[in-house]
Amino acid sequence: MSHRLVLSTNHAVAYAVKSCDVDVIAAYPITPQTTVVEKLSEFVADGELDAEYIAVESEHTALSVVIGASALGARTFTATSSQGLALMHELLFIASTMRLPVVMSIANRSLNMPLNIHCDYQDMMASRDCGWVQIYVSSAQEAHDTIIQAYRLAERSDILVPVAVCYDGFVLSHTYEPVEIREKEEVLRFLPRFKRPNVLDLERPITMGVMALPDYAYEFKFQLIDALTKVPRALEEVDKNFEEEFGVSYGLYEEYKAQDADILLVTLGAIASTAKIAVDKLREEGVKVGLFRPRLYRPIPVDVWKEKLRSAKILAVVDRAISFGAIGGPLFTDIVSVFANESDRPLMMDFIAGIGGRDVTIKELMDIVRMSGKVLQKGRVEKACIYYGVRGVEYE
Amino acid sequence: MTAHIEARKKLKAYLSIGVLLKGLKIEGCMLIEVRWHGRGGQGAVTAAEILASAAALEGKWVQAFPSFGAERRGAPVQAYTRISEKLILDRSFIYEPDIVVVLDESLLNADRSNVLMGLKPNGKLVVNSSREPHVLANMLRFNGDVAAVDATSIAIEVLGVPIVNTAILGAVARIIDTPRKESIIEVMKKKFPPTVAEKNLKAFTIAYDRTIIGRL
Amino acid sequence: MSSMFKSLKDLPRVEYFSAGHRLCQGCPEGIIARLVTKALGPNVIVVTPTGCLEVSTSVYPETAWKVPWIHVAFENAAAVASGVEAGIKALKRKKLGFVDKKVHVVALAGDGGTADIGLQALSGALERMHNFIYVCMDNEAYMNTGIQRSGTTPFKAWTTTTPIGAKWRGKLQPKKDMASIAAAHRTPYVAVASISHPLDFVNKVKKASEVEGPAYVHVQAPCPTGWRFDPSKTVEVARLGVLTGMWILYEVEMGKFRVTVPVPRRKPVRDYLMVQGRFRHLTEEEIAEIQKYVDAEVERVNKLMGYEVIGPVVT
Amino acid sequence: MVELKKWYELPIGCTNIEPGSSLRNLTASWRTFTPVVDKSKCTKCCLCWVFCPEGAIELEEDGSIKINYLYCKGCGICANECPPRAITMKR
Repeated sequence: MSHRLVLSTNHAVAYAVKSCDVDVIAAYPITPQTTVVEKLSEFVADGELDAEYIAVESEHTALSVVIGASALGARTFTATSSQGLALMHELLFIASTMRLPVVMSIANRSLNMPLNIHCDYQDMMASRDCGWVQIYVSSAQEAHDTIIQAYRLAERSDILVPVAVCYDGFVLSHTYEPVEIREKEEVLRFLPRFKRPNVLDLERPITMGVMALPDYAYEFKFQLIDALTKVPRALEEVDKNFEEEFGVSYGLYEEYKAQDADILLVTLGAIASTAKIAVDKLREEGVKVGLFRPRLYRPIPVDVWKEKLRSAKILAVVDRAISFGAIGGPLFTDIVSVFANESDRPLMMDFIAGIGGRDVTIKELMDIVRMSGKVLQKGRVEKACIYYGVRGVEYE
Repeated sequence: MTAHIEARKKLKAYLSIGVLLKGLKIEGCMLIEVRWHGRGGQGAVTAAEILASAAALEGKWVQAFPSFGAERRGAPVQAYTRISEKLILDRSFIYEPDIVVVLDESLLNADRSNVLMGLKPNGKLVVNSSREPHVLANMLRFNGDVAAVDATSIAIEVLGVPIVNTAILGAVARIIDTPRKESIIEVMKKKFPPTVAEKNLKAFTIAYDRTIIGRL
Repeated sequence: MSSMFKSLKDLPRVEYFSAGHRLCQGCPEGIIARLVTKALGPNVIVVTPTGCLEVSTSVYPETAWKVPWIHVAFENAAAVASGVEAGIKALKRKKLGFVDKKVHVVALAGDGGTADIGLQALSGALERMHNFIYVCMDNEAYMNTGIQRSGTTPFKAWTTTTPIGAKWRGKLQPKKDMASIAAAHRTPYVAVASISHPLDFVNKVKKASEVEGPAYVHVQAPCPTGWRFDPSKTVEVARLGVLTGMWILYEVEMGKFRVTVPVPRRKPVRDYLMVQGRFRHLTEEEIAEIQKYVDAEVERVNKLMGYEVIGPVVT
Repeated sequence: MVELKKWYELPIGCTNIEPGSSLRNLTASWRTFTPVVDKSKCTKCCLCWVFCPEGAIELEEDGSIKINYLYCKGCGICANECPPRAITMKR
């Protein structure tokens, strides 16, 4: 029987990891992720979870330990934030190209400097090319369920790609809300164990992590490129199976009043939740606005984004990360790339907001929509990227 | 189709309209927003979470979250609770609370403007203080209901330490309709180990009884 | 211990580390990899960080390894080994794999990956008491990238980043004492070994595999390419290291220090230094200075042992 | 020219599933000097077998040695270390 608890997203993640019966957890404390692994260490200490909990001496080692255990065929978990993720950087690429189905939760936090413990997506966005499946969630329940989906997806024999489940530091990580806990028995029915090919095995002693020269390196990397192209469909299948088992599904994206929208807010994670209220309020005023929240961010489900975003007249992207020196934030530049060869495409604007944990309010989101509306009236984007809310910056 | 899938489908239907429990009516758009002011170590975050959990027991949608800087023990901290009949989508901070709870009276002097900031004119104020509500209201020039209780004395008396969160919850329970006192008690019983729960429940009950409500 | 090798002939004939690898002519790492795997047998998982051994044995489409082997990165061999060890434990307990099998996890790393960039990961793994063996093959510089100084490069040795110039004369600082660092972690078993004493070496590896918890074996790996000597002299140079007292063979078992190969009559350090091109620049004064360091170290070790286990220099 | 494998023909995850496949790489081509054994002098001490970095010296049942010239790189450690000098390096 399932039961419902009021949990922080961090704890909701820990409960999911417990239900997934992971074998090895290695982690290093970093705000705002820490309470995930505190909770997991409690579960292990109390005998509620039969796993090896390795309290390592750095995030670099956390992911290294997890890679070693995963190479053996163990089900593994780690969690981090910010500088910790940056410290893991080289290993992110190694885990994906070694095709290890590691699952990691990331309570997104700004990167130094200035030192800041609060939310933005700079940490994961700086690693967005690392070949991991990257899913951004917008509630504790979704985080809980997505961890379970992540293992099912990562461990599929046609995928074998690590998965990062990302959620806003503090804004989600430390927010308590009702979560329906998926029990281990049900989860394991959804998530059976199977023997993975190419693991460290005494009977079949393989060499892992080879060196490849120019004659083979590209082909090895292409294997990952190919696996990633299969992810969107695979995640849809996983999501469908999840719905059959648990009655809830999330899809590759979420849309809200988007069908007939002229102005489409496009944003990830927690902001997308608040944005629904902004959409409702503006709809009451007669503004034809909607919301599109990508859930699967990497690999980009290109066809889906194209189809869903094309019908709007202007896209108001809200980016919670900066791409220094680029023409806009990461989400914006990704969307631009999706429409690179399309003549029929909406106007696009980027609003960089919520940096360093700056609150993004309903009022501000409404303001962003109104600014986009004015640009739409002009029919021409003069300034694609607005660093929204920076004191001393003039927008118009 | 197995029974559990059937049950899940039903649940999904409820979830889709934002109602958590079967049979619950949607009564308009009730939303209570509470802001807690305390000092690091007094348990403001836990109090915010207990209140939310208690409301969840009554089938409400809830949110409880802290506002962390890099605060340490003793530094002023804030926490927030939202209680609603509908799924709570707003993930921004609370700027216009219905209820403000002050866990440490000294914050009124040190941080008065912060404490009262945005509090709705018909809102309610709960203060850990040995002063009369009308004295506090006068001092703060606040026109709404004020609930006062000397939670520090109660905490020291019952728990032996000035951790006032469970005591102040007694005062909150007096001034708020949702959640009910019984729900708060149930959550506290589950949350703490038995001996700890017993003491905290005692502090809660004493505070509930001693709370005085008044206004200007 | 009864399971020790009495003679080198007791070592298995089977090779777990195949010929056809691309290590330099006369490379001691080939000897070390063969001996370590022979000492431990087939139930072993080898972790190797980035370095000479890794790039010379795993270039696709060929591998020299006949036992399960993994390379992840440069600085994390001990961390990956920790994960492998933890994974084995968990899978065994849950009956998902390795049931009823004693599996040895061994990290085979160079000095850069151990004493410099990998020190943090190693320290963590030793402190957490993972049940694994860490073998550091100390060739005293970054040989894979072309002979750059490392923390274990000895005093006054030439490398490409400690050149002989008007102001510098090789490395300005003494060698980092990795074995003592490992021992300071209260590691149950720490040993210093040499390929010139193969029976002593394989028995140290064997002992390392039998302790509960981590074991650290530091083995000298004279590099013909980087130390500038003829490839046929690899073992000879190693032996001179032992015979001059530059490389004292000992073990620290549960904190108890013991020299395993006594040297009753010591050769002067000059005999060790002068066969290597990396020390060719040394003046008589500098050799005397190094001799003084070694004498002091010998005195320290003899004090620890309580008797003269390493004798005086006899020319 | 050997035909190189296509991406889908490679083992998944940067692995090599052919243990000991380095045996395909005949390192004899690295050799300048060749070790030659004088069996009459060999005392079957097996040190050359122990010290060969290539594993190119095989130990026979009776303890005598056989050099596998397909892999010997000609480093000369065996000749240098052989106590009775039973191995000599020849051009």
